[in-house]
Amino acid sequence: MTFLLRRFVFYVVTAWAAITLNFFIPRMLPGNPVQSLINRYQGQLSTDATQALYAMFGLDKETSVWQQYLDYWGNLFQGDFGLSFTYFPTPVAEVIEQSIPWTLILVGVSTLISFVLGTLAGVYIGWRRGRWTDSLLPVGSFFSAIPYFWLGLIAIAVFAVAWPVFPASGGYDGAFVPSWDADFIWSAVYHGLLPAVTIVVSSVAGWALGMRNMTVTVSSEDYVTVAHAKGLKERTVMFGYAARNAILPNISGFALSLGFIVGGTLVTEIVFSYPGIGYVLYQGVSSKDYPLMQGVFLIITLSVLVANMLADLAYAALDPRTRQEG
Amino acid sequence: MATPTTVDLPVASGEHGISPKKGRGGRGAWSIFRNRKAIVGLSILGFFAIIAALGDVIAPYDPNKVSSTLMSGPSGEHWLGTTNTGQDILSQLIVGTRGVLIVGLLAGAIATAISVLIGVTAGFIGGVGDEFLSLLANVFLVIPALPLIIIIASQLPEAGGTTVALVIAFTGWAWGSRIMRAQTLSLRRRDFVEAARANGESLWRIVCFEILPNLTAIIASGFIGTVIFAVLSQITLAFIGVTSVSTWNWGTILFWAQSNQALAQGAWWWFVPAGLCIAALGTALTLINFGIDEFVNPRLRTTGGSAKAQRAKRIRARVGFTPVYRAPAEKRGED
Amino acid sequence: ACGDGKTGDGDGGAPQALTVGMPNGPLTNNSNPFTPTSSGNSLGYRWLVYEPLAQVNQIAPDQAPTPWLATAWEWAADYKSVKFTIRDGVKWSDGQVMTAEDVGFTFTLIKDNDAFNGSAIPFDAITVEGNTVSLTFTSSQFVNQGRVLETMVVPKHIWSAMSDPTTDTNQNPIGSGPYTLKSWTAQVVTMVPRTDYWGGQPKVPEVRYTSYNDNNAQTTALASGACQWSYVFMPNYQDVFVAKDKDNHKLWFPSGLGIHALFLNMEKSAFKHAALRQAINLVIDRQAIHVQGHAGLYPLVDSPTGIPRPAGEAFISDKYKGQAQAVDVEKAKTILQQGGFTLDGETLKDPEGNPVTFKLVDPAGWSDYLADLQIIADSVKQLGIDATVDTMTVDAWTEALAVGDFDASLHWTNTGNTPYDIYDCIMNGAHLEPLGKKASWNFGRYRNEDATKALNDYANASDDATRKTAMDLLQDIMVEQVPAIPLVAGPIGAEYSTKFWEGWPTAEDPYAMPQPTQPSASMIVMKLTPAS
Amino acid sequence: MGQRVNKVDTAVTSTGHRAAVGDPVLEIRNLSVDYGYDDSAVHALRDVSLTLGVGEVLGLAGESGCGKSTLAYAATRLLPPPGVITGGDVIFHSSRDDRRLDLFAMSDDQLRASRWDDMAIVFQGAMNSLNPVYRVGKQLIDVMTAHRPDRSRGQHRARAKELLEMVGISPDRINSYPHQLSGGMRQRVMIAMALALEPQVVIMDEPTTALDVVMQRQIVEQLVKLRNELGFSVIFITHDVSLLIELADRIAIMYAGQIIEDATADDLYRRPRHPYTYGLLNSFPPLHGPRRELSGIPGSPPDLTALPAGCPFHPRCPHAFDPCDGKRPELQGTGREGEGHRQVACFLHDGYEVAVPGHLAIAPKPREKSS
Amino acid sequence: MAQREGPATDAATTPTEDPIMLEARALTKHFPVRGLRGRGKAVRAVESVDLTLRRGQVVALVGESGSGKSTVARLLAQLYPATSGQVLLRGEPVKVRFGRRFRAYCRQVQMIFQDPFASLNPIHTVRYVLTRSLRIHHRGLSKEELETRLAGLLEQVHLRPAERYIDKFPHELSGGQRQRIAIARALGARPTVLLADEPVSMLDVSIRLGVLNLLKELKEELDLAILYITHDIASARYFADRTVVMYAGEVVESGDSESVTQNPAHPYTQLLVSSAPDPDKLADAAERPARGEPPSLIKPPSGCRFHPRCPFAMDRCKTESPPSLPAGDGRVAACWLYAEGVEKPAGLEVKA
Ligand SMILES: Nc1ncnc2c1ncn2[C@@H]1O[C@H](COP(=O)(O)OP(=O)(O)OP(=O)(O)O)[C@@H](O)[C@H]1O
Ligand SMILES: Nc1ncnc2c1ncn2[C@@H]1O[C@H](COP(=O)(O)OP(=O)(O)OP(=O)(O)O)[C@@H](O)[C@H]1O
Ligand SMILES: [Mg+2]
Ligand SMILES: [Mg+2]
Ligand code: NI
Repeated sequence: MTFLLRRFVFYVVTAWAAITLNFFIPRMLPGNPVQSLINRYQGQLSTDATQALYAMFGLDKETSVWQQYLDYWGNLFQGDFGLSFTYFPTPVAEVIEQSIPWTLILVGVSTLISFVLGTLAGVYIGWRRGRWTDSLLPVGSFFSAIPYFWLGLIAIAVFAVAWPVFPASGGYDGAFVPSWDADFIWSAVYHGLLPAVTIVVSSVAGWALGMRNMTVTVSSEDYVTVAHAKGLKERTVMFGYAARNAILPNISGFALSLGFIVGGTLVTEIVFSYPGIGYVLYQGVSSKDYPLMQGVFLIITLSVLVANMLADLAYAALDPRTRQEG
Repeated sequence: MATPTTVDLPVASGEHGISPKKGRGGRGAWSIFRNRKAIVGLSILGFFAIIAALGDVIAPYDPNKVSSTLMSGPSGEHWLGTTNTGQDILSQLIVGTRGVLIVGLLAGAIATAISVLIGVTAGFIGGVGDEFLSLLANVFLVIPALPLIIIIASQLPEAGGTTVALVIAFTGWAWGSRIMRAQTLSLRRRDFVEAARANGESLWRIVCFEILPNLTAIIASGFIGTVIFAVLSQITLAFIGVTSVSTWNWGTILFWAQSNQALAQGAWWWFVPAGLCIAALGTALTLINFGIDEFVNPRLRTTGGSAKAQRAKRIRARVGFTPVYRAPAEKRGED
Repeated sequence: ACGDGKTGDGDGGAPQALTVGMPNGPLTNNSNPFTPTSSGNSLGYRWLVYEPLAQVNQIAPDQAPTPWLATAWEWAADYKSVKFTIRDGVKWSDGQVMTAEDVGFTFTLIKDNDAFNGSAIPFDAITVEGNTVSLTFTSSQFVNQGRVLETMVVPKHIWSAMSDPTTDTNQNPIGSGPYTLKSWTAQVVTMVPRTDYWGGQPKVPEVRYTSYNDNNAQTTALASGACQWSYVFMPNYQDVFVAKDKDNHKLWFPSGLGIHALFLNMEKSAFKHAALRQAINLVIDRQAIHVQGHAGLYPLVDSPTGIPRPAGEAFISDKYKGQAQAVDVEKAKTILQQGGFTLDGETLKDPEGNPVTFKLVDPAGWSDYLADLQIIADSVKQLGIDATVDTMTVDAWTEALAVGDFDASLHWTNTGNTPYDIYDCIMNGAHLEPLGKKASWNFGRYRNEDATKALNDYANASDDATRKTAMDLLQDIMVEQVPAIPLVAGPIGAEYSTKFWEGWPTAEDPYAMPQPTQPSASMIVMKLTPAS
Repeated sequence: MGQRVNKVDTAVTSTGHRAAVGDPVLEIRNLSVDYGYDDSAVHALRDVSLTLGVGEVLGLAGESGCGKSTLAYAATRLLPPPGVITGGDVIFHSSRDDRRLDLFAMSDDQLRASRWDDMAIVFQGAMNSLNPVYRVGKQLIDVMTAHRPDRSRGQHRARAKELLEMVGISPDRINSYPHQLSGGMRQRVMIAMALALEPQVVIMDEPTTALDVVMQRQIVEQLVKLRNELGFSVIFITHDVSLLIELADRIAIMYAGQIIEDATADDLYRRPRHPYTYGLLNSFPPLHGPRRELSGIPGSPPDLTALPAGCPFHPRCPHAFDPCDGKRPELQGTGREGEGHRQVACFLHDGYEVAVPGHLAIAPKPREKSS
Repeated sequence: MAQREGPATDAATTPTEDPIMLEARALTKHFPVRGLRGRGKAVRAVESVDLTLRRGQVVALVGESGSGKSTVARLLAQLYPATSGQVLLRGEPVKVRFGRRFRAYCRQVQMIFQDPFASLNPIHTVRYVLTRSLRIHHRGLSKEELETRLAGLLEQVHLRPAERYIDKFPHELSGGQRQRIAIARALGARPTVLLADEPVSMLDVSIRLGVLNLLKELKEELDLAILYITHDIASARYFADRTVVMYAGEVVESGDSESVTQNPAHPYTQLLVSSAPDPDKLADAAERPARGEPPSLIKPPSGCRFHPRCPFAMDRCKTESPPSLPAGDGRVAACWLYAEGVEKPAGLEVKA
């Protein structure tokens, strides 16, 4: 189990690094949340409120950095990320709790769909290499080069403004109170469709390309030829032999590039005003809400880490060579 | 195996089993320029490079210049229309090219330098040092780069081009370093490295003259990859407005378009061209990387020009069922 | 959250819900009316629950405030004390009766919690007697009288039970207002009318507050009719909003007594010469700034005194009544010449012989401000001045302004019940700090004893005549010295739709501030009637 | 694919007679193979003809790159792109049920059905021939389920264990993954798999080159034993001629995409006819017997993309003479009595009036030679 | 009898007494096993190996794959540090890893690798490869000198004319030519000892002989001491003066090549010899004595490492590791069968 143990060490270290990094970032950087709140109101909030806000946010106290670091860890273990400034005095944990299901569903589902679709398409194109399907490659690279947010903008312009079949923003219809009833779920799905499609469209090509290359590479392995020689069905050879092996590097690639993917999808939320964690991060960033930024960043990192762990487990399950070693 | 690594790519062509084609003098890196995808990619990149170099000269207007033609669509006067303050969008696009390319290339260069340094060192020294450096790289890989960049960039007092490039480079080197490490590791075990050592070559010479040159393609591909990442990140940052929006780049244009609700006003000319430019540049870079991939991994090479020959002869090449092509009678037996 | 009919047309003649929106992004369930970050505050629904002692109309400060929870009030001549008479027959939404006790408690609450004392009112003694409440202050509150009157009242029986009112999220707000909170979700807050409201039965059967994530989304919602009342900046409102339903889509952006002005740093560059400031003031195309920079939404400030009209009409001295500034390049050039400036070819040189150049800075991303700066840079070219526009991060900019490390920058002033706030922010010597030290206002480091004295006089005078003299003097200084260049007024505006509900405040009937997040919200909602 | 179905009848026909030992089971006729589709294609095989008899072990030897693997792959139509078969036929005669299969005319499905059942192949890189992600048992069983769907899983499993035992691997290894086996074991698993359906022909492409001699010996012995028991025919490819001489009944020597000599093992070893064969035999130092001087073969192997005109061996041939650089010699019988089907492609034996060197000497072939 | 016991024994076998160039004494190499499960364990790749290389003599090192042949060569080339034991160059113990002293050592001892396709960097021309070799070991060569030396090297390895090869990349050369370049590179240092690690096993049969003959010629010309590693015992007979047989990291037999190959003493050597393909062998060769697979080197069998496969194994073999024992003909074998008082089983007679 050396492989899993190594991975475990890796997770622990990454988690520690992310948490510590998270602690230091706001402290190393300049900025003032009170001022940004004032700026947000541009004159409608009296400057006299400044003092009130300092008092309210508790920014008038001083403790040593080390003490803060220890407190930070202590709080973290209690799931306490502090109070958000933007949503003062709501605890950051609550803000995140409110937004994370949206992201998990939108980003999780669409990333998964795009991974699965892309992988299947990649296997197919790679398997039929040298045929017209190869001409999809440049098209694919074009789509994978489009920034998520821009595609989102176009999607909104076309499908929400010019030809309004989809809502332009939000996670569900304002007429509903979130609950598990059919209307609400339908509304949520309906609102999530356009951003999800955007994510899928702009990321599916990347997976397809990677998988195609791996399939091509693996297809010329001896064992694939042997599988043909054995007279197995084409489907068996394609999936059981070629794709089954080609997917391994793709899975570890999937795990490791999750960090990148999540980054890209968060911007989609901003464009679609989707009530997810990406949008919350954006809010935190624009109003210097350190506790919020920290909390969101930490959650994102930890989710990526968890997703990574799942991908690793999948990898270990799929590749017997990692299971037994030494 | 520390972690599932990416494919071990063969280092260079011309090895046992791949018969070197006749008439191709040398196996120089230039042969990549024979790859059609790479050529297309390089042409597009070259086009943007020229625009970036000449930006100020060829832009029809000062991109900041306000005029009284407000929010007008493409016309003879303003080919790509104007903004709500009457600025010329084409000029912004042209002038903005430089910012995009410089930040992209700078970030790419710095990140590649870091990744080569860390990746090659890790791969070469092995042992505890390798474990540590790989761990570092993996940590950086897993930590979501874009949110981190957004946070750092948004909090910096001066988020100009260089700063952004530095931040992107600092967060974006890990992927390249992983690949570099895997490659170095496989190279280090190659006989020619051992042979050079047995011949008395010094360590640094082995690294610089035996290993690094063999990594050129991988380094180039890593560089291109980072440039793509850098360009997209930079544009995203500009778009959400956390970096300086007064230096023109394509992201800035989109930022202004978005904050002035170009969409709602139907001003497609404001946000479509910049997006297309990003996609075109990204495609160009991706295509170049395809070229490099195919150069490094000969299995990926599409049979190239022979695709035409295949079609002409109605041959359907595939694994497992070799096509039988019987030439028309008069051509047979000519050998 | 828009436009799929669920909020739109109802069945038959049943009255429609009123949908209110603000572009403030997702919010958290917090109805604490004192916290600026609460959803109640951000969306403005706190004003349907909590009510002020009196309604102060900031867009018509000369109007007498409308008695609301206080039926009468009486300021001492020195404005150091006030006595409120509290309305009878007001019930909290939980059925309890509102008394003067509650009012006294509220003031004490504000006095005791700095975090609640957003206007920094220097309370002294608070006494409750029968149905009256008396307050004393440590200084004259003439310029703050509106802020005192606008104090909203919270029930003592609820708030005294809170362990820490500053962090309490008050998720079940109990107030005296016409509506109560029915449900709260991150996107929609639903308010329903009370039946025992002292002011009568509200006609709007439901008010829904939606938070849109950004201006784009808000604009789209307004345009589609999904949202019927909002305050959002929209470029080209004619096309994107009004044109979508010409009959019903209306907007009114009246000014309050706060402006956006170009602050000039007199400690640096040639701005120490009044001639230069005057000249620049004369060449700036305010119309362009109003239209191009602020999409016609921020009201034009064309009085040379910098006082927005019509809100400040009453304060403008006779000398400047009816005057409007217009671009006059020739006059500007003359002034410069007289001031010792010379034109060297295309370049303007100051009396010391240095070419006049300066940088206009504002935070990156503040598109309206930056557009203004562009226009200004363009305008001053006519004088031979080379001005460039530069951006910074918000933090750097805030810092730069505070320590005086800038040439010229567009910034807002406070908004008050009198033009005092405007002048105070621009030229009060009390705010003066040397370069390098942080100043809270008077970023331009304008030094004028007379101005400082006039401001003091105005705030502390015990008679109107003294105040008038001081105000006239301040206006003179503003016009002659141009310590900052006023550009546009801060609007207290709103977009609204008359499709289902009528009775909105308009330019013709400016009975209240139209913005949904102002205290007058409950007054407006009470005035709405179904569209005919 | 649709058009091919029409050819069913011509692809599979019944020959109508039972095969006997010595009858051909696999006939390769004038097989030509190119790598590449256009004019710059490499002609890797040119007009190669080879017949494998029932129960025979046919050795195929030659230098690296001469086309041995290409022949094996092409004959089974497993040649990867850009390989293309440009001519010839491969005919399989089933000695069990009188089928005659034209491998190049069969549809994909027919081919799939015939593969492994009639003809199994063990590849050069047998180390990599096992799918790393499946247990060897599964890989043994999946070929059986594909071809013998009527039997139960249990039966397949029992058979798989039996097969492993047959090649000398403990049956409990059935649950091992390939990476848990040593190179020799993997090789034997491949051999077991090749025999799973009791095919009539087994093609083995350098099955032992990557192993050391002890292991090679074990595997070869096992193979001989199994062949004797099961009676299949083998094409054994290697560049180790001395191994072939020990193992094979008949040996074909290839050079530059052609077969240049085809004879029984003994004949070939004792009386090589082609100068290349002679040189090849003289490149191996003998382990026993007198230490003789080794001549080897001068020069280096040819480049298939730039073959010399005429006999491809002539630049290295010590006996090259007039026609060698102009004309390509054909593979034909030597015509000598008692040499049976022996064939050689060399002008020294083609009736030219030259002094044939002693070690290659044979009686000149009569001009009117038939066959 | 082990060579360690002094040159006296050697004197008996090789009367010509060439000076010893390189010697290994009780050379041992354990590779630590990485990872948590293998903590404290090691691959015992080479265990107490003695070896003597004399000037002008070829010593063949044979053994099956994984028996530690390459490891011995690398230890001798000082590419690995030895776990224990000594390497002596001209009688002087040496232990170098880096820097100038390492260079000085490789000037004397050069190595040739198995695979000429892998041991030449595909990006460097022949000129670069050879120039480096010359420059490293002979500083301050003038341009002209360098050119003549380059040409000389190529001549030496029979790549004539030199100009035709000097600017080629490895992929433009055939396998035999590449291996010649590798040899030329080694010769560039003007070594006295050449360690050839399976120098022909990756080459085509027809060109193997050329390279072996070249090495033979060079040995005679330059009086080199050559260690020839191979698993082809026939070529050891052809090329080497002495043959040393290794099994699982240990030397099991050594002696002059002819007698080791014709008349193997150790059961393992017998297995090796009988396994080698031999066209002259009678078709009905007897059932081979030993089977099975080489042992794990992490947990090698106790006693004689060959005992699990040995058809003659005795109880003693399972517990005690046999020392090198004389086996007639001036040969030594590490096998208890050659201990005094042991009755030789049938089939193990060492033919006279
Ligand atoms: N994909 C390809 N493209 C072009 N030429 C090829 C290709 N594959 C093989 N060849 C050429 O075809 C010839 C025959 O190759 P093949 O693999 O059949 O040789 P072989 O006799 O099996 O050699 P080895 O002993 O090394 O296995 C070689 O010269 C080789 O260079
Ligand atoms: N760097 C290393 N780390 C760990 N183990 C090693 C290392 N190098 C060699 N070994 C092990 O040491 C043993 C001897 O290896 P070596 O390469 O010396 O064998 P060999 O006799 O040269 O084999 P071959 O004939 O295959 O080249 C093998 O079991 C090998 O796995
Ligand atoms: Mg082959
Ligand atoms: Mg070795
Ligand atoms: Ni080979």
